[in-house]
Amino acid sequence: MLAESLALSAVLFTIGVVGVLTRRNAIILFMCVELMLNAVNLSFVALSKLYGATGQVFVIFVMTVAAAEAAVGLAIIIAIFRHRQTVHLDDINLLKG
Amino acid sequence: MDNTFHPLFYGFHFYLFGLIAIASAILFVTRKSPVAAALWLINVMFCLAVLYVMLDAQFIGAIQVLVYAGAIMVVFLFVVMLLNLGQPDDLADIRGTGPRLAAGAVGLAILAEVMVLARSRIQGEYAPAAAVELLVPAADAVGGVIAPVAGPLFREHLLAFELTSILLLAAIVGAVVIGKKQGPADAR
Amino acid sequence: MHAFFDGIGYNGWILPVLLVLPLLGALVLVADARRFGTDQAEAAMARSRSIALWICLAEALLSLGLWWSVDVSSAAWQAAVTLPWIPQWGVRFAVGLDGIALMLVLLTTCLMPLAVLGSWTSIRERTHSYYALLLVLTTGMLGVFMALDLVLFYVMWEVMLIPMYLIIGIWGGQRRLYASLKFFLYTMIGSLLMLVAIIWIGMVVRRVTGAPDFSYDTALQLARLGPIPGAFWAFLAFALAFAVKVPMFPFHTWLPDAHVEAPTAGSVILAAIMLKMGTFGFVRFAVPLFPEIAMAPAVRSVFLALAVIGIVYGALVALVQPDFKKLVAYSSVSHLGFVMLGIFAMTVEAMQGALMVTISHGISTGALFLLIGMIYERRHTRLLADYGGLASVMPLFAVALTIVALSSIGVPGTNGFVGEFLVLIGSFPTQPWYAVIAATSVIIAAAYLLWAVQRILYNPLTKPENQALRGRDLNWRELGLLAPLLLAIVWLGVYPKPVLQKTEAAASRLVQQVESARLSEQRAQTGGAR
Amino acid sequence: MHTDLSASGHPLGDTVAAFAWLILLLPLLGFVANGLLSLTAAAQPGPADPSAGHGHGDAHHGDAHAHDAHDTGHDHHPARHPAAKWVSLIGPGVLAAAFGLALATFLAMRGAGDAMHAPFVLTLFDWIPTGALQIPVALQLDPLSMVMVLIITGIGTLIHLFSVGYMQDDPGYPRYFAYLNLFVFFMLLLVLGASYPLMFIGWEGVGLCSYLLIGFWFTEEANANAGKKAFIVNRIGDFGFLVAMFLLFANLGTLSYTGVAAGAAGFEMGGALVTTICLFLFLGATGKSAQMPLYVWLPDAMAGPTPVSALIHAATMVTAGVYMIARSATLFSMAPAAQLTVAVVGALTAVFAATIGLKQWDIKKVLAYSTVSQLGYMFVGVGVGAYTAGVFHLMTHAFFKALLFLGSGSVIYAMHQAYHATHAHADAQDMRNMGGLRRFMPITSTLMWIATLAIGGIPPFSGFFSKDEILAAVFARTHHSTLAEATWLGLPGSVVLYAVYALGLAAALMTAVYMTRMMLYTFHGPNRTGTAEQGHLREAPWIMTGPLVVLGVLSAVGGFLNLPALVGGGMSEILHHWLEPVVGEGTLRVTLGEAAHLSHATEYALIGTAVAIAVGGIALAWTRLKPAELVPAAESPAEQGIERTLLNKWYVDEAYDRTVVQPTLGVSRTVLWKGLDAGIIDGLFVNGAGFLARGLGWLGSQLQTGRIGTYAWVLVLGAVSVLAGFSFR
Repeated sequence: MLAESLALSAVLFTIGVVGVLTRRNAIILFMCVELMLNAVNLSFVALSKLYGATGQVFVIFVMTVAAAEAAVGLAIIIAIFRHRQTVHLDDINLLKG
Repeated sequence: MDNTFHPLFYGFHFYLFGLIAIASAILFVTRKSPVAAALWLINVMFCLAVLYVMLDAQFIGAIQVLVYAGAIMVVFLFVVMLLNLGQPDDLADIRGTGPRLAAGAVGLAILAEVMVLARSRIQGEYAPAAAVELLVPAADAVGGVIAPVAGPLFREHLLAFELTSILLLAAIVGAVVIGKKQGPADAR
Repeated sequence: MHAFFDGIGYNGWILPVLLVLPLLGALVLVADARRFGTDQAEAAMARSRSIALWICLAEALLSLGLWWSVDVSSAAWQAAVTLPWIPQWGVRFAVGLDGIALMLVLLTTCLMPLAVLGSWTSIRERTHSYYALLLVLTTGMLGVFMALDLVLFYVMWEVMLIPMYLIIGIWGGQRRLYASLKFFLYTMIGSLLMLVAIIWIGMVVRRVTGAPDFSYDTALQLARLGPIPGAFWAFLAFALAFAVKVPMFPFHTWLPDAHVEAPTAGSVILAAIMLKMGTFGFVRFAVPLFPEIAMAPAVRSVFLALAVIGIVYGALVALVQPDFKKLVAYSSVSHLGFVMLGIFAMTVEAMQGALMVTISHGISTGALFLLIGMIYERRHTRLLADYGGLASVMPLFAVALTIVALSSIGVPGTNGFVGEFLVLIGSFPTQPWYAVIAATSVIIAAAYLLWAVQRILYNPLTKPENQALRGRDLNWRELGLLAPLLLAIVWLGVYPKPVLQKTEAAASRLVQQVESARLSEQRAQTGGAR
Repeated sequence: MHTDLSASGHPLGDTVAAFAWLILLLPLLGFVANGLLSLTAAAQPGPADPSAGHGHGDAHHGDAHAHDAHDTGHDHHPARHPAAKWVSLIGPGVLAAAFGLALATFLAMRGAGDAMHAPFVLTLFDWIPTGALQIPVALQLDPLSMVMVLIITGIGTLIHLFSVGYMQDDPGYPRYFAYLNLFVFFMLLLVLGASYPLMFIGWEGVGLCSYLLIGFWFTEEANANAGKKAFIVNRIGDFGFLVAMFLLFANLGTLSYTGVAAGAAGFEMGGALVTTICLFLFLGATGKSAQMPLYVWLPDAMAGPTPVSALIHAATMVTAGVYMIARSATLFSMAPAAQLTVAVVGALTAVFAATIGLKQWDIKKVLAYSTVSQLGYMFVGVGVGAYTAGVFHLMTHAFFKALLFLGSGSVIYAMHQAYHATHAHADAQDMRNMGGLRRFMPITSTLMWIATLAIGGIPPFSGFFSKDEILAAVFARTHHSTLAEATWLGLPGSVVLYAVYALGLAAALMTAVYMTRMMLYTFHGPNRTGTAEQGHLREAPWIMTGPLVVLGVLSAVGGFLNLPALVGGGMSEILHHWLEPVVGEGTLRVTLGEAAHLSHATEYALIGTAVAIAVGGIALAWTRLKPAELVPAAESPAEQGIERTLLNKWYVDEAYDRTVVQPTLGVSRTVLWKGLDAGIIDGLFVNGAGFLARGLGWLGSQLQTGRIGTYAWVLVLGAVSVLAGFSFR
């Protein structure tokens, strides 16, 4: 099942990428990133059958980081929304110096 | 557990949930409403949890449901509700045809590359003999399903574990600070 | 004398003390600024400058002992001190002297009090920071001359760069930001390449001996093994870093700007000491570490040609400068060209001449900048056209300027002549054409300096601002600070033997080393051709 | 002073000659003393903080600053310098003492007799000892340097005394004597030094003093320019001297006279190397001794005080080139082509300068061009290997030219005093303003006539003998000498020498003419100074006329020091025998090992020609020039045609300015500085690099849209390409 898992992981990851590229809503963008993280997690888990449980440990770390990222990212989105009344990326170019 | 193992049954469910995951993912990226998108994503995660379990990572499967589907996605939904973004936007959320086609092409390219890489690296290094071993469950009876994960996590990776906890703490503090409503004096 | 210095273990502690003392002085200045505040500018100025002066005087007095305690004929490093620093990387805090470094260290320590005195009344703002930077700069410069470890050398090289950047950038003139940035970037590009080369040497040493080692002696032994692939690029990196600092044509354009914008002491230190780091770098590192490459006909002729172009070009451009400081800056390009000619001519006489020019340029150009600073303080202009007839109202100034200008022209009997003469006569046997072309600059040098002197001191005294200088001749402080320089000008011109003796052994050792490497390389090549 | 009597084996070592360094030290001490007097009295250190407030010193200084200029005729004389008395004592005093010591040394040397075939070298201390180069500070006493020392200190003393009268009212009086003493020190070092580098110290040192003294009244821009010009033109010559020293050191490994003389024999006779060395040495000599093409500084140098012109620009410094060639006799005699060059350049200069001298109105300018011309004569002498004749003419010239200059100084002084008394502003040096001064200044007039007859070549005055000896030597060399056998620019040497002889005669004719013209216009005919001023014209004080008298005697009888064998009998050729140890070898080599020989008939014919030409020149001038027709300078019409060209010195200065000075300045300014330095290196490369970095930064900043969408695209595309790189490997 390893090959199938990895293939599935790749497909999900690609869908996530396409989502990131096509969507403009910041929140959905975040969710696409989460999807990509999940795809990677899947390949970790699949490969952990081959290499031992370290892959699963990594999945835990990835989840933690994802949680942190979601918390901070959503906070930022809320802050921006308060300021600009929008979460559309095309309207947000704060990063431009 | 050899006797309870039915390859056909196993394979069927593996493919089933895999296909559901893909379908849900596609639906997720194409929904205009953030709420619908979030719900489809949760569906993907449940499917993945099933697959984790089928790959003998029961613990991961459990926290996938608890942490990802249960906690993180709820936060997303919560924010969507909070900002009152439930309905599809007047402004088309999805980009025009050009970017969409381009994104599709890029996606296909990535897919192809990942496939090529996976094929050349992983299958190249492991002979079919090793693939048979794949089907042997990793968890042994004594340690249960958690011990193989907990062992390395709290031994070799203890420092990293503690660091992630600090990272979480920092993220919480950061989220609070950023999300705090600014007083009129602080407002730019 | 020897017994006394041995008795107090002088050689064992003097170099680290010389390095640390100015840093302590800088800390004292910082503490003083905290303790008393700097709100009252006059009081702060008085306090800070006297602290700096005492530190510099102590430094100079302490260092004078080196004149007797250092045995210049010995092939071993003198007053050497080695302390572990970063043992894993083979980096040591290693300092020591030979005859050449000795003279440069003494030049530095003896000029610093004069630099402080030269800033006495001209620096009025943020004096604590200014003098603290000056002291840090001292450490950096001394460190460069003393370092026997490549990494330490690099660190000191950078330590010296930053205070000077700040001194120009904060206390400079109108276009100080442009000038300081130009100075910084120019030097930085060179020195980063040098860092790469230093690391490369360390890696090669590790490949040969198994352990990384950045000590100078090891690198020198490496050089004896013959050329290594890649050494050409390392030489080029070193040479570029030093050529910028010298500065050799065409890397010289930072110098006029830096000189014009720097405050007096900055110009003095820049001209008198910092430029010498470049030539010292060639003598200590670029040439002896890569003798076959530096002396390869193609490389050598490029450097000789650049040196000679610099000599003539600097002189010609100096001829038409309307700004006195710029004129002196271009004359420095010309003088330093002599040093480079002397180094690459690679005879004992020329090498000795190069060192002599190094020292005497430090003295006479330092004095010139001090003199410019003195009239600038009175008239607030450096344009030659604004002066005229000053000899009738400021006779003491006139005497000093005339003597210093003559020394810079290289009139026999002053220090300037001895060096230039040695360089030319020493390089003539091996490089006759370069020497002859370089010798034409004696004509141009006379022209630009005498013309400048004429426009300042002579001609009718018509401008009311200049007439108002009556009764404002040099004061006792200024006379006191010029006196040692003027004495040195005459002393080195009439009796340079003590200095020449100090550097003779080191110079001839260097020439021998390089020549033997060059000859063996030549033999190898002709043998290979057969 | 640390004296290492390394030559103690020499018989002079036990005599007063061991203290020869005192001859040098005395003027140096004089310089120090006078310099300190000058500074202590004139200078007051300024306020402690120079940038604060203005000075307060105006009260002390009074009007002392108001234009020191002597010749411009200002209405008030500044007060005499407070230290003037001391200066009057020290300045000439040290020179007189040095002269006394020199005389004693001279006597000791005469006593040493044949031992003087080897020079007495007195090593004082090491100067530049490094590597193969060992230059000690050593003095060389031999007949040649002794002659020079006697001339320098002797005539120097006389001129110092004259200066006391001439300069003591000048506010810069101590400074003047400081410079003058320093000059004498360097001049003595030049002739006493035992090696070329030491000669070079003196060489440059005298140039420096000349610079300082020409620009003595520095508030006039013209004076300061003249000083600067002198120094720079001299430096061109010094360049040649330096290169010659490099060549000597590179080939012989030594620079001492004894070493070079020993090594010179090893050179190939007439070879390229020795010729090159000699030509470079001669380039040095043309600078210092004002020969073509570097003579232009000397006429301008007349901007200095007149005693300076007498001492430096007539009697001593400008003859250094002649001394140098005589000193290098062994070298030059190996290089006939170089010798012919020297002779030709000397002859051309003699004629060229004489033509200009014909038409000058400034009395000092006439003398200046006369000096250039006479120096040309000396070079003809040393050029053809008649070193004794050259040095002899150097000596007699020192006598009569010093006399002429001091006499002109006396005249100028009188004129100046007269104009000063009547507050007039006319040129005190223009001969058109003089005339008939014989009546007011009989002593000066008589003495200057003696000098004129001497320079004109009328027997038995000194100039006749020396000039005749040079011309006779040129004539003698046309046969049976290395010079005659050599070729010069494709011409046979004998042809060249005949041409040189002819030029020499032409110059002699013109010399007689312009000198007579000068005397006529100055001392004869009606007075044109002005009726009011006539009452104030009078002879200068004795401190000035006294030295004139001494010089007059020397000019009259100086020729007896080297009478030709033809007339001298037992007293003949004293100088020739005296200089024999130094230059004898060189002369013999030129004359192919035999003493130069002319038949008595030829010699009489030569003498007759020379005298006829001199008398003819004087007669020509006396009859054709009409001093009575002259009008004062202010009323004179401008010259036309050739006269104007001569007055403007053939426009050589202008030509140099256009072809050398302005192009150098222009190229330096527009091409090198503004073009290469500020334009290409700084503009294109340095600032260009800055601009490039800024441009790249701007391009980069354009990528930074601030839109996450764009970044995501860039990121993904980057990932795609990296992965592509991995997968297609």
